[in-house]
Amino acid sequence: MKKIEAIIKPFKLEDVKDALAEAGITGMTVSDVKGYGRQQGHNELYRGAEYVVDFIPKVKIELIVAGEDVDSTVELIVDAAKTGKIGDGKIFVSPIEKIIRIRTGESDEDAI
Amino acid sequence: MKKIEAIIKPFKLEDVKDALAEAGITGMTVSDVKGYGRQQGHNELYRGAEYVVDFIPKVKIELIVAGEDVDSTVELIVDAAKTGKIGDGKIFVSPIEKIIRIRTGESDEDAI
Amino acid sequence: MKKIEAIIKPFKLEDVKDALAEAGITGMTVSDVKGYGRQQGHNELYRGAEYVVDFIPKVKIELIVAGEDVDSTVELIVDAAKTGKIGDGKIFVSPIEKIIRIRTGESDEDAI
Amino acid sequence: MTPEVSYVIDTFFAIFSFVLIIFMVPGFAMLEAGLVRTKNVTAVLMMNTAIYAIASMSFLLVGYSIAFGDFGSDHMSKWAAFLFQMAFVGKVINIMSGGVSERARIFPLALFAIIMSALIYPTVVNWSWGSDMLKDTFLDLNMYDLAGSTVIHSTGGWALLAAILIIGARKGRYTPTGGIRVIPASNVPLVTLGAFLLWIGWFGFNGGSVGSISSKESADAVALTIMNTNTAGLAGAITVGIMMYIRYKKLDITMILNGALGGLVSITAGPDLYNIYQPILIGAIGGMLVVFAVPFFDKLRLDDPVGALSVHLVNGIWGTLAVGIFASNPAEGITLLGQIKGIVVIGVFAFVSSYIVLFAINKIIPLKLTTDEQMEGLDVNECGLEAYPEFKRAF
Amino acid sequence: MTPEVSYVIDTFFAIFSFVLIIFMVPGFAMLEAGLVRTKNVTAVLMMNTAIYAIASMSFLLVGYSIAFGDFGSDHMSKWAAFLFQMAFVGKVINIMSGGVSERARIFPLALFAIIMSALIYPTVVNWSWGSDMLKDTFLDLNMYDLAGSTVIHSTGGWALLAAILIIGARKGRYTPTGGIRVIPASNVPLVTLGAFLLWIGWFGFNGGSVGSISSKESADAVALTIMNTNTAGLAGAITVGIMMYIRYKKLDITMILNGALGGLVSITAGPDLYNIYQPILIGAIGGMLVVFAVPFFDKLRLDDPVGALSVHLVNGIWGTLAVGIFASNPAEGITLLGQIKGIVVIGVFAFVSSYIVLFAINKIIPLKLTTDEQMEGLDVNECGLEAYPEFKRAF
Amino acid sequence: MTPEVSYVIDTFFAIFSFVLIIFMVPGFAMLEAGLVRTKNVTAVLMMNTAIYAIASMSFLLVGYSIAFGDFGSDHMSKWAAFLFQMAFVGKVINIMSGGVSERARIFPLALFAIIMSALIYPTVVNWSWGSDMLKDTFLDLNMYDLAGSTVIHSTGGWALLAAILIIGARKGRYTPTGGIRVIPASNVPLVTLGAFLLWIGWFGFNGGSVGSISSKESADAVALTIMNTNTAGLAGAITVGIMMYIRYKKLDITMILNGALGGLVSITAGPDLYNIYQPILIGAIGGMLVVFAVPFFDKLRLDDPVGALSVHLVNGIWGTLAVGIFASNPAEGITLLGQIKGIVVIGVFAFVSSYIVLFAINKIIPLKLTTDEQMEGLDVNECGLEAYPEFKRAF
Ligand SMILES: Nc1ncnc2c1ncn2[C@@H]1O[C@H](COP(=O)(O)OP(=O)(O)O)[C@@H](O)[C@H]1O
Ligand SMILES: Nc1ncnc2c1ncn2[C@@H]1O[C@H](COP(=O)(O)OP(=O)(O)O)[C@@H](O)[C@H]1O
Ligand SMILES: Nc1ncnc2c1ncn2[C@@H]1O[C@H](COP(=O)(O)OP(=O)(O)O)[C@@H](O)[C@H]1O
Repeated sequence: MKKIEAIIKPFKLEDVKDALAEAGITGMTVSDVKGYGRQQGHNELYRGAEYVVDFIPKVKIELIVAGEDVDSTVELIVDAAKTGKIGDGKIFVSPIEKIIRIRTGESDEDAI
Repeated sequence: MKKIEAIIKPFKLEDVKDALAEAGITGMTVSDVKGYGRQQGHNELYRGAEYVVDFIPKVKIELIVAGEDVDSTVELIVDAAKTGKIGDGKIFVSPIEKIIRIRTGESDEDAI
Repeated sequence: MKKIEAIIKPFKLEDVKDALAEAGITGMTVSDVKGYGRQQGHNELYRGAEYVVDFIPKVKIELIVAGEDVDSTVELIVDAAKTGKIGDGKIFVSPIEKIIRIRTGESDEDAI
Repeated sequence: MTPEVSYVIDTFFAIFSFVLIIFMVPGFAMLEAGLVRTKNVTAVLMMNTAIYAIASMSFLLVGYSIAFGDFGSDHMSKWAAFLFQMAFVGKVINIMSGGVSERARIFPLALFAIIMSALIYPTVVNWSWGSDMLKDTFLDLNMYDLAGSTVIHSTGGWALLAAILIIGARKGRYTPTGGIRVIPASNVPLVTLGAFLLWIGWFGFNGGSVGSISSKESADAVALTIMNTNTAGLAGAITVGIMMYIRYKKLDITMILNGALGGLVSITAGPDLYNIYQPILIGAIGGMLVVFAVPFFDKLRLDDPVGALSVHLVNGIWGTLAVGIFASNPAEGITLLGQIKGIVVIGVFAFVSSYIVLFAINKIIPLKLTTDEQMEGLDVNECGLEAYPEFKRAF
Repeated sequence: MTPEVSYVIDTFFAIFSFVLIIFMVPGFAMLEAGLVRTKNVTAVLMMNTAIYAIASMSFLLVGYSIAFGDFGSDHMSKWAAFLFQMAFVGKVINIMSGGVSERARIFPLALFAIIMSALIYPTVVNWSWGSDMLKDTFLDLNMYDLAGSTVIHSTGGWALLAAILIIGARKGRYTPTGGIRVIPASNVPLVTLGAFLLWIGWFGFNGGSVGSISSKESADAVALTIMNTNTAGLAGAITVGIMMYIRYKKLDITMILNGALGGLVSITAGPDLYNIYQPILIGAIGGMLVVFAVPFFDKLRLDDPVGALSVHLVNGIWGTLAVGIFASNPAEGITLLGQIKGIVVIGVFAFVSSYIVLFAINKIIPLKLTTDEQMEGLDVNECGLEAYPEFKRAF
Repeated sequence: MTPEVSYVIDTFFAIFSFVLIIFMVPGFAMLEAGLVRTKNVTAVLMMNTAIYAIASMSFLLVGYSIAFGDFGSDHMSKWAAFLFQMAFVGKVINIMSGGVSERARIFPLALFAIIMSALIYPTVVNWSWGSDMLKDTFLDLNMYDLAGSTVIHSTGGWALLAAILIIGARKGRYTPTGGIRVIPASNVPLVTLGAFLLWIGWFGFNGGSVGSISSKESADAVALTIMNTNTAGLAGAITVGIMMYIRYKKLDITMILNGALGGLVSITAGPDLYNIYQPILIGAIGGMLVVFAVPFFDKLRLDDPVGALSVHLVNGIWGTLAVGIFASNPAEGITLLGQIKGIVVIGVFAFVSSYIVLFAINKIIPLKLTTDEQMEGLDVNECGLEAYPEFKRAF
């Protein structure tokens, strides 16, 4: 079992969710984060002083999938989240050793 | 050392925290996330148009524990967080290779 | 490739970011979390009733680096984030198996 | 002054006072929206809007005639006289609805609002200020209550007490082990804005209740009334502030603003009767009463998220008594006994009639939301939309 | 009453009315700031501020003379007469700017505001209330429109229609497959506060439009006007509330408040002409029209984030017609036909002239922000600062 | 007009003006609550509430007698005269407290508020508008200052300057390397709401300062005063808007609103003396001064989160000079020299006396919060409760 973490542009969340749902993946956890990378932040102006806001709002999707689904899922996300412009984000894959569904106590593959 | 991530219902946070504290676990990091799963979101109504809010507010607890404490801790969380109704959430366990306490520089088991 | 997660005091974010940027690390993802640990929360007062707010605002920095950069990066963060007072936070290192840059499809070390 | 000039000026002044009172509509709405949790804010705003709409309309169609007989007035435009009286109605119900926030359904409360504004409140007004159907009975009241410490504030407070007894507390407010869970205000700027809009509205409320400004004497009475009203509010705020600071070294603004409102309620029965220093004492006691009453009602497990019992019921009673204590004037029929009689008769009537009506409504349409609905929040369940959908909630 | 007393009282009353109308400036600002997404809030506030500043200044320098000839007035201070008229101007433009929120650039809209307040609106006023340059032409209007159902609300509504046709919808509002994406209000307390400030302002708007309070008759007319204004608002709110509850069992407060505003617009043409019950019907129809018009304009892909077309254009027309239907009085020149003629003549002029001006401006400085700018939000792009920078946005 | 009619109308008008000024209480509160960081919002609201309560009470008990001798007035109710004067007091202190937001303790500031409202400000009023204890001394002032460009705004500004010198800047505002860290406003809708409530309050402030409306001439003077007041605000806003747009192509609304307020302060000394075009120039210069003064004070390391020095001190001086420049009238004793003398005498007195009092208070109870307390926020440390506890803070 693997955890896929995708940092994407906020307005792409809907597209990614739809793409995943279509592929039968119905579970995911989403949080809002701020990113710092090559994409430049914007300037703000306050009472005559300009300053840079470096951190750019991003959305992080966390998704646990069975080992064999990793590649296809990653591909799906890449396709749905890509705009081709800087700041599109990254996907990280890491190992998960155990999963439990709180409601039923089921574990591992059954709990995804 | 392992990381336990638990996605739970927000109003269960207090219970889970108390259960863990009672068991002597005093460190954890909490964030608010939104979940998408089997639990249905609710309908909202705006100016005569109804629409579905799919994402449901959840709370994520992150907890680093020594390897031997994983099972007991997971059990504690399951017990405290369970309502038996859909949407109770999941627990994921993953490996952690290194821990450092910033204040003291202590590392690994000492730093938990 | 490793993921470094650092839980730090919010007002140290700027310092840590600057230290990392100086060292040539230009990518990171930041989120706001709440921590529970040895540091005591503060009392609040409402309509004549006092109560404790246990959870303390913290910032989480997530940072993927190549394996060989882990130690130096961790050190950088520790230096920049330390105040020496309780509640300075923790750093966790965990393995990452795969990275993809959404914009280009590049993967692993190239995608950091 | 010619009658026409007087007619014009009094009409204008009644309109001015009416407008000030209407600022209390957003005043109450902001105060309560700020005091409840974010998940219940839209519902509170909706209830406030519904009250203004329903109560005013019911008063127009039915209530005014019950209270005063026909539309009519000699010394000002009858429409201005109506507007001024109409502005009061919603307040009575606001007091009640605020105190049952975060767990009561809007629809049955709206039904109660109709009956309150069409029947119960007009009856109280009829006895106290209106055509007086009790005249020549042993219940005939000669309580002095210029702007409604009893007629408005206690009446609303009694209705609230009935409602809390029937509806019960918010889920999770009192723990099974006897503890009290603190549920803090979600938006303090709104609370402050609301409190000051109420305060400003009070100038119209009390000032306008003098009934005329068109002679030297009545102009003085109006100005003195507004001055004393303000002074009592100041004294209430200061007293609570000092008490908080001594006790906790912290200044809880929500309590201090409640203290100001308590002071304002307590002066409302007789602001025109006092000299310019008595309101300091009356308002200070009003503030103190709030500080003691808030935890007292919590001890009784009477869950009142906005402190309306403490502000309106307790101080409504205190304010009416204060007239008997500080401004007793048997020659003009103002006695402590007369004040007490007024408090009791109206209290019994307001409480009993509200209780019966709410009890009946509750049988047909339950007033209280289920635990799950309360957990999810009233906004989504009652209104279908959240108050701050784009703002991340800190669990 | 001596002329001096009358002069003083009418001056005072005009100032009072002016001040109430100015409460509509924060009223519109809060209403619109609450209805748009957090990323566009500062821009909306900026636009509202700009409108008040620019429109009032243009009217002072140019517009007032076009509308009324010279500064002057016999029965009250000419400066008070000016202030009261000036207070109206911004409203016309507010109606327009609100409806193109979240995608229109501030600078070119401000240019339009200058022309609207210096030329277009003053011309409309000249024809309807002012020195009447159309007199003795076949276009001469004898529409009765006390406080501007047509002159203010429809005029603003027609300008908005022109603007929406030229600017188009917000990015993402209508999906390629024909769906409509719901974009909910970001701050419901602000919406509510704004709506009630507008409501209160309306008392000055309509009450002050009677033009004098300094006789028994005019005092009655003013009081009746304010009473009827209020009643129509109540009826609009109640009607929409009932419709929502029957249809969805949910009370969408943004729609209900729009219903109240619809009722207020619909009464504005003749609040002094009706008895105290007719406004209930007129306002109720006004509310209903809002409920049907909102989805109707969406079906036409006319994207109007605040519902201004439904509230102001539709009800401006309905309110003007209502005078012809309920208060036709040929002896005094009030006829349904005269009302229709007024609606059409002013409608054609307001729409065509606005369209031409906006079209020209759009050629020079594009009115619409790019997709990327809309995505990022107007605040950062137009104002350089966010409305709530410390509040975490829930994506 | 009979004296009684005049008495009644002037009483009514003073009450009307008083009420408008009281809208400045929530006005200042919302403006400042919007400008500071979320962690300091409750403290700012608390300070504003405390000021209103304390300053008004002190003025009632002590200050009014110092300023004017006895309670008393011939041409209107003495209580109305008192209310109107009382409404001013809080403003002076508001100006000061706003500028030291986010690092000053409430309790010692409240002590200062007592002395300011009981002694310092009443003395200034005594010299300028009141019973004039300086008469026949070489300090006797004959400055013309209708509504307090100097008496209110500069006085408050000088007190603020003293306070900033003693208290110092917010932690982290100026970096050791000489940089300036921008700390943006946390809630722009509140800033806007507050600014417009202030603007509206100004109509009562300046209009009411004419002192009477009960003759043709005074009615004209009142209306002209309000018109000119408004015009100067418009000009201030427009000027700053144009400057911002030319310089940055961005419209910083907080600066533009400060420009409007600067315009309003600058007209306050003589709105009744100008023709209807002069206020455009005076207000425009007022706005410009704000744009230059804000970075200027930052260069001097005088940390003023709300821009009060720029708005009130700088423009208070400018407005008082403007009377000497544009409306000099030696026959009536209005000269540029007289204006300058007033500015200097009152400036020296206000600054020195404030400095001494604040210095003494600071020795007993430190005015400044520790770095840790500032980091954590004043709300938790001073009031015990957060302003927006359920809203997630974006670090
Ligand atoms: N090394 C990293 N570790 C964690 N997050 C990163 C890292 N590099 C980039 N990110 C995240 O990815 C986002 C996009 O990266 P950026 O360099 O701006 O553009 P691109 O994805 O097009 O290369 C960043 O905003 C940040 O959230
Ligand atoms: N595959 C997954 N990856 C990540 N998070 C998941 C996954 N499946 C579920 N979740 C999280 O768990 C929550 C609960 O899941 P849900 O399917 O609604 O109910 P249940 O836990 O009862 O099966 C979701 O809201 C989501 O946050
Ligand atoms: N076992 C743990 N798992 C996850 N997060 C932890 C753990 N222990 C501490 N933390 C995080 O680190 C923060 C600081 O820890 P704390 O015990 O307060 O002080 P210190 O870091 O000085 O030991 C906590 O607020 C929490 O967010």
